[in-house]
Amino acid sequence: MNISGILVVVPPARIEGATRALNALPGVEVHHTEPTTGRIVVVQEAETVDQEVAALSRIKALSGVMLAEMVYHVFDETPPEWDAIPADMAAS
Amino acid sequence: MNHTTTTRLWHWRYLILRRIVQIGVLLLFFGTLHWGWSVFGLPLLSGNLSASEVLGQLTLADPFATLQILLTGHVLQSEVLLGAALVLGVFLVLGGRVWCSWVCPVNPVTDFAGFLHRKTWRKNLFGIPRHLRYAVLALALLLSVLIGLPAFEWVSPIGAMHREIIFGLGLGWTALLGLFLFDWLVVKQGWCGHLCPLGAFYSVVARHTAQIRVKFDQASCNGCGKCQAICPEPQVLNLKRLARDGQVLSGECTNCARCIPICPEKSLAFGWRRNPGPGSGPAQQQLIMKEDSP
Amino acid sequence: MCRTHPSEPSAFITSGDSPIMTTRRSFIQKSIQGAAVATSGGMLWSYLAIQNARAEPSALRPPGALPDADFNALCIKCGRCVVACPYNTLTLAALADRAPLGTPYFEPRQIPCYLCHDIPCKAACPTGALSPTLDEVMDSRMGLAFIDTEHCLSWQGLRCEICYRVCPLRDQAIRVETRRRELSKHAMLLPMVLSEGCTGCGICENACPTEIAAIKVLPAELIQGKIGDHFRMGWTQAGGATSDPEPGETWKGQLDSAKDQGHAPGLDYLNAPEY
Amino acid sequence: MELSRRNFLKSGVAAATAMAVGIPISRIASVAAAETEQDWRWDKGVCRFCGVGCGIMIATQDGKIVATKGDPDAPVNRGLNCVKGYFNGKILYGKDRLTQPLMRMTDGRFDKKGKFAPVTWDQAFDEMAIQFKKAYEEKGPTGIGVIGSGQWLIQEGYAMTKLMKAGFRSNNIDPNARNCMASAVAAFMQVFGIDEPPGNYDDIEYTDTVVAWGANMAEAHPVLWQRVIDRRLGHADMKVVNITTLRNMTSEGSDLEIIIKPNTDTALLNYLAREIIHRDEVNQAFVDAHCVFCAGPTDIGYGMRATDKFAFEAEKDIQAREIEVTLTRDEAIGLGLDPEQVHTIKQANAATADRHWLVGFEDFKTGVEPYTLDFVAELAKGDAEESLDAFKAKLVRLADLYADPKRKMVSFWTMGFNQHVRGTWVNEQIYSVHLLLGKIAEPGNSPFSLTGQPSACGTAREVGTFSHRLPADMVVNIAKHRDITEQTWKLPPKTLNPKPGSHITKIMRDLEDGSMSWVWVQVNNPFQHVANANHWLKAARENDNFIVVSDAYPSISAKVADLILPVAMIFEKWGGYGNAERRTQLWREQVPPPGEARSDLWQILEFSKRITLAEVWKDQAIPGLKDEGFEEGKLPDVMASAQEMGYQPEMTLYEALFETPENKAFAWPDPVAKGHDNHTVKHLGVDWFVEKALFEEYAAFGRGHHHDLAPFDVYYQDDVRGLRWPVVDGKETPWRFNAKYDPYVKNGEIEFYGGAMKELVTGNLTGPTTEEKTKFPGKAKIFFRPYAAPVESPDGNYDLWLCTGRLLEHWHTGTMTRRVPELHRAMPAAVLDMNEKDAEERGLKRQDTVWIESRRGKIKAVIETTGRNRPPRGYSFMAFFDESVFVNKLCIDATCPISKEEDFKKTAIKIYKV
Repeated sequence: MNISGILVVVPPARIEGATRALNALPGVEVHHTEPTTGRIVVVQEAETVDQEVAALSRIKALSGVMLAEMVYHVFDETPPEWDAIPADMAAS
Repeated sequence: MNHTTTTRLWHWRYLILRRIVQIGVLLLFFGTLHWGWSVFGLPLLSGNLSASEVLGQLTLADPFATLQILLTGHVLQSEVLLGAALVLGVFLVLGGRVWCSWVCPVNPVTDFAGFLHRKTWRKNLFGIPRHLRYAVLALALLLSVLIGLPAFEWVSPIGAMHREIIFGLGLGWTALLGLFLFDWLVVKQGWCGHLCPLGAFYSVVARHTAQIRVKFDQASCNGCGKCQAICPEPQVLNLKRLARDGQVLSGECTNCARCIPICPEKSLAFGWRRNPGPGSGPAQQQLIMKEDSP
Repeated sequence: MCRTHPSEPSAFITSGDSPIMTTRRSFIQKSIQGAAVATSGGMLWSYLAIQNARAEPSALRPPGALPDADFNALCIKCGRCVVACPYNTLTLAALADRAPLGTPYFEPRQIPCYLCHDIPCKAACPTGALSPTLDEVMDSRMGLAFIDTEHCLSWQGLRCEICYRVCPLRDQAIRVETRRRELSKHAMLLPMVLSEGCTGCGICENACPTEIAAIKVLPAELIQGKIGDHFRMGWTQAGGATSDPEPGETWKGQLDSAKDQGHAPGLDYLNAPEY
Repeated sequence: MELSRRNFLKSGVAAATAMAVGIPISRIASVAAAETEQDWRWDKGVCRFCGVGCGIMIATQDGKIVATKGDPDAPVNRGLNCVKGYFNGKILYGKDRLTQPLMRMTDGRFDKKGKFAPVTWDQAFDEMAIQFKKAYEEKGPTGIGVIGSGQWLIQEGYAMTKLMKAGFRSNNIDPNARNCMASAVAAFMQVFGIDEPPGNYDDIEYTDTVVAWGANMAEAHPVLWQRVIDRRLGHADMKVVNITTLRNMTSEGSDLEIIIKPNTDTALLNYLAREIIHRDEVNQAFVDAHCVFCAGPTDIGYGMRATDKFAFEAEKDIQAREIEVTLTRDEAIGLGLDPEQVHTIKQANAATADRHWLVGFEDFKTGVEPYTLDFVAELAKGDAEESLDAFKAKLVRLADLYADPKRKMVSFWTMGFNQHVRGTWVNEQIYSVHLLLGKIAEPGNSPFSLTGQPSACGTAREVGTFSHRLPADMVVNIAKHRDITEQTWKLPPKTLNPKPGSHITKIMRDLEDGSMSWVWVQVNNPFQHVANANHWLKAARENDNFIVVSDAYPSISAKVADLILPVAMIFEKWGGYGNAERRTQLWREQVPPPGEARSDLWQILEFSKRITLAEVWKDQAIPGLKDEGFEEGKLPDVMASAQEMGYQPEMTLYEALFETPENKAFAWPDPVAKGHDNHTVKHLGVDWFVEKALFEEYAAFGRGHHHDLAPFDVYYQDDVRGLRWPVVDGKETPWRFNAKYDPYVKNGEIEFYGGAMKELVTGNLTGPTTEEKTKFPGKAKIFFRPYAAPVESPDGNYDLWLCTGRLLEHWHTGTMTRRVPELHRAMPAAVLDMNEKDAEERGLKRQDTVWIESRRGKIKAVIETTGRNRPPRGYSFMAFFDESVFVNKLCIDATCPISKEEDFKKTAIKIYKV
């Protein structure tokens, strides 16, 4: 499991829409927004590195996104044990 | 002089009475606000000297302030106009500047400053004409029209002082201290006798109507000048005119009655106004205007 | 002036005929000097009065107070409104207070206006500075609340909205808008002021739990904006397009004067030699 | 711990990212701020207030709390708080904090009529013991009582339960939670055979529909309400319904607001059940596999005293209804009786109200048949200004939502259901609706009782601090449960008293009639919150009794006490809470208590040192005790068997119950403390970790029995933000009864495995017809319960409804939140919210001060017609936090006869100008 931290920059006026759009992407979580500068900190989960790169391109392709850069990255090896919990709950 | 207490009290009777009236008026306002004084459940006297309400029924208002407001071009409610007229009427009859020496809360302060001046200083830093107050009065009215604010009410140390006393202390005492120092160290009776447009207003409006006046008995007068020395408006005690009119006719006399007990010959006393003969009016007016300038 | 010493009877004034205006020249001189003194004195006086009147535009007046210019002219500073207020909300301004000397005002963070239905302050006003035509206290406009969204707890996502719940005109003066927080599965409940309904009573400012109130009340003109008359929001006002006003006065005036002088706007620039 | 670990990892990634580009976020901010706040110590804790159980972080410096924040990693609140929670740190520092024991004294000696004066702890405990022994010798175990709390820490509630039940052999211990969610408890037990909700808060994110029944969630569960609103904003099909007796803040966020008359919720739920049946939407497979049908007696009274000996003159007419009731027309229709006839019913089953028996589905159908739309709409419409047609349309809409098989349903309820003279019934009815539809025990389908207090579930219910309960859902009147408990506690057989004790209202009544004369109150303010307090205040002050109140601030209860013991507050001691979704959260002692204040636990243990086994484990008279194996009215002397077990008569209860070898094995200091102090241990002068030992001892009851807790230390791990019990093999249980999530489900996908009351006789709606008992393990019960009118309704004299409750700014009786100046300023006084037209009719305007009078007394208060609650005509509401208004003393002390929970929602009052 790859977890990456991505900095996304959008025009400040569009930050709300962008946040919504980002949250709608699978495996993507917005952790912080800075309404004055339009900077958004996003955490993304992906199974493989390829998926991770593809996901980053998807973010870049979102309307209004001026910049999307991977800033931080970890590889989490622990397999998920709690299959009983629905996947979307884990994001709670 | 007899030094028994009674005679001393008798000597100061008018001063004591004036202070009682001055403090009493303030006390009525203060008591109504802070201690809930009332009669039959009706607040005794609420407001202050600018406008007030007696027993929750009768509105009283300062006629000069009312006049200024009217000159700003604003229509006033009839209630306040009636109140102002009532106050004006009373002072027209009693003698306009009775307000100054018997009611105005600034008076004790300037009196005290005058007393200190007499005892310690005696010198004015510069002279200003006594009729400057008429110019100030005219200016107050003119400015009310021009700037759309009741001009004197917005700077009046009198208003500041009684508001301060009634509603609690703020920085208003600084204005009063200024007046006090001015009167004591700069110009004797500088405020009340030279500048105050409210006093000037009462002088002008009541000069022909005041019914209580100081009467003069020329026969007993020995010309010692003590009355003039004590008088805050000494020009009103012009001996020549006193002799002619037999009374103080000038509107500038405040009926403070300081001259009465001090006269060794008892030549001065309160009495009803007797109108002087025809022809004397214009002359007298002219005299007042020319009076006693440096 | 009292130039004499009382112990000198000889100095007793015996004549009122002291000749001041001895010559014509001196008379003119005196008149000009007098006029100068009156003018400068008058200007200083006006300056002080007007300065005082404008010094604290942030002061909140009692319910029904007329617009500033009229209120300042009519208020006789008698303090009867102050006496009439059952909650001790109103104070008469002393020197250096937040309002012009002697006029009534209130600071809602201390004590707000509780909007008495019989408006006793207004009833006590003798001069009409507090409008006698104000019948319904909820129609008064003492000021307008505004929210410092950077320091409002609700705008940070906390559940507060105290201002909303204490508002006597809830949903007319303050409403709550819900928005997703995005950072978690919690919505934000955001208080917003509705200027149309806000009386400016300041109960919200008084109740705000932050260290310094994040909702404050000020006179509306200090904080309220205005959209130009030339534009109508088509989606909010039916038939807005047809109610557009005449072209602005400035524009019209310019046209007229240009015709008069045979001079079209812009000619100065167009005919200027420099490029 | 994978879930939490992953989240933690993600937060770390976010933080690192933010740090790399210079954005301050919560975690980064704390690192950056550490420069200036380097001496601050941050640690996790739990909000002191409601049952939502928000996580908070607490910063301390030099023994003071300097800051708090919502815990960004807490799944409940994700860093958010309500405005009460925002002020958690300030509640400790009120100016009038009690810091030394105070006793009523005259001339240096205790005197009931004396004035409070400071005493030492020894003086306090000595007098307390003298008075205890006096009452105990004279009246036995039933002559003493303890009023506890749903705000007790788990260990405190446990220690007091053990001291009372095992030590004093008295069951007169009851928490204020009795008046909070006892009706929910009774219904959980009767329906599922096990306490607490099957679902959890995450249901909000999975459901399509939230129906709030008598729950002003927007104010009483503020942060949870944010999740409801968020779901509504993000899920187009989401519908929120507010079923209420007045327009409140929850209406603001609702799609449908249904204003009903008090008590007609019982009729409304029967209408829903009838609709489900008539629309053929019963989930037959589910019902057949997992449910049985039940009915019970209807002549159960109203939980009032059967005598009017102590009633005020004005109370007597209502009091008489405890004996005999003439049914209203609507009640007759609801029972399927002829409404034209007069039905006068003796309340024969008042003492056996919880009796029930099996019936058939056809009986159930017959029972709900009279609840037609026409009947229920006419009966239930609460707003006179609403048209009947509009109201009917709303009811149909509600039925549409419930009956739609594709729609997931969450029903939330709080005090509107629980504080109800038929509270248990109405709780059971909502389960009936969910069970008929099979909408239960899976994500998004959940009937969920929202608790009011931070540890109503964790302490009051799980620990079993009620007058009839033992830990882990066991009860005193079942021999097997007593055996298990006696074995766990290493007690001689028959030490435990099999007769349920006095519930909180009964403790008050016992004080009044003199049958109880020693009461200890902890962590609550009963004299302000209970109904009809004029009786109890007088009893406390004028009868010969001794009342001890442990409190942090001078409350009304402290004022009526004889001895006040100053207590350490939440963050001044080690402890734990369990919130409404079964989440246990523990915290460390953050700061020392002020002055001589000490934890409630220390007080319990210190007092137990003053009583010896010989004084308690001897013959005891228990009036009315009748149980197999017991002599009538008597508890046996167990000292002989105790001595065989190694106990000595002169041993103190402290030694016998608390300082056991097992407990002493938990050494203090413990690495889990990470440098935090423990004043309880310090002042006891021991070297064992009291809180950990008691927690583990208590946890042993639940482990393996549906109530498993994780080991003590696990809750203190950095990556744990509370765990939802049962925690089995290191895993939480998010949904109970569902094999996918619940390891206790052994048979099939759904199993209602709770074991209580799963063997019943069979009958019809009027009563049992057989004597033979049928077992139905693993099944839940669908009850038929008829509509019942309130015990007291407005009439010509008392012409207005009064409902009392809570609001967002203040917590319960305000002893803590009113000490926070900001909260006090925000809501300084309780006002009576009423309808503007009702006010006008009485010649009143908003802000007028009025007398509010009920049959039980009168109070003075200000009315408000434009307040946060907008009652319909004839209805009024007031919050009970305000001691200076003291509204609950007007309320009737009628209770649900099954749950014994008081009904604060339906009192008749009149108001008039002062």
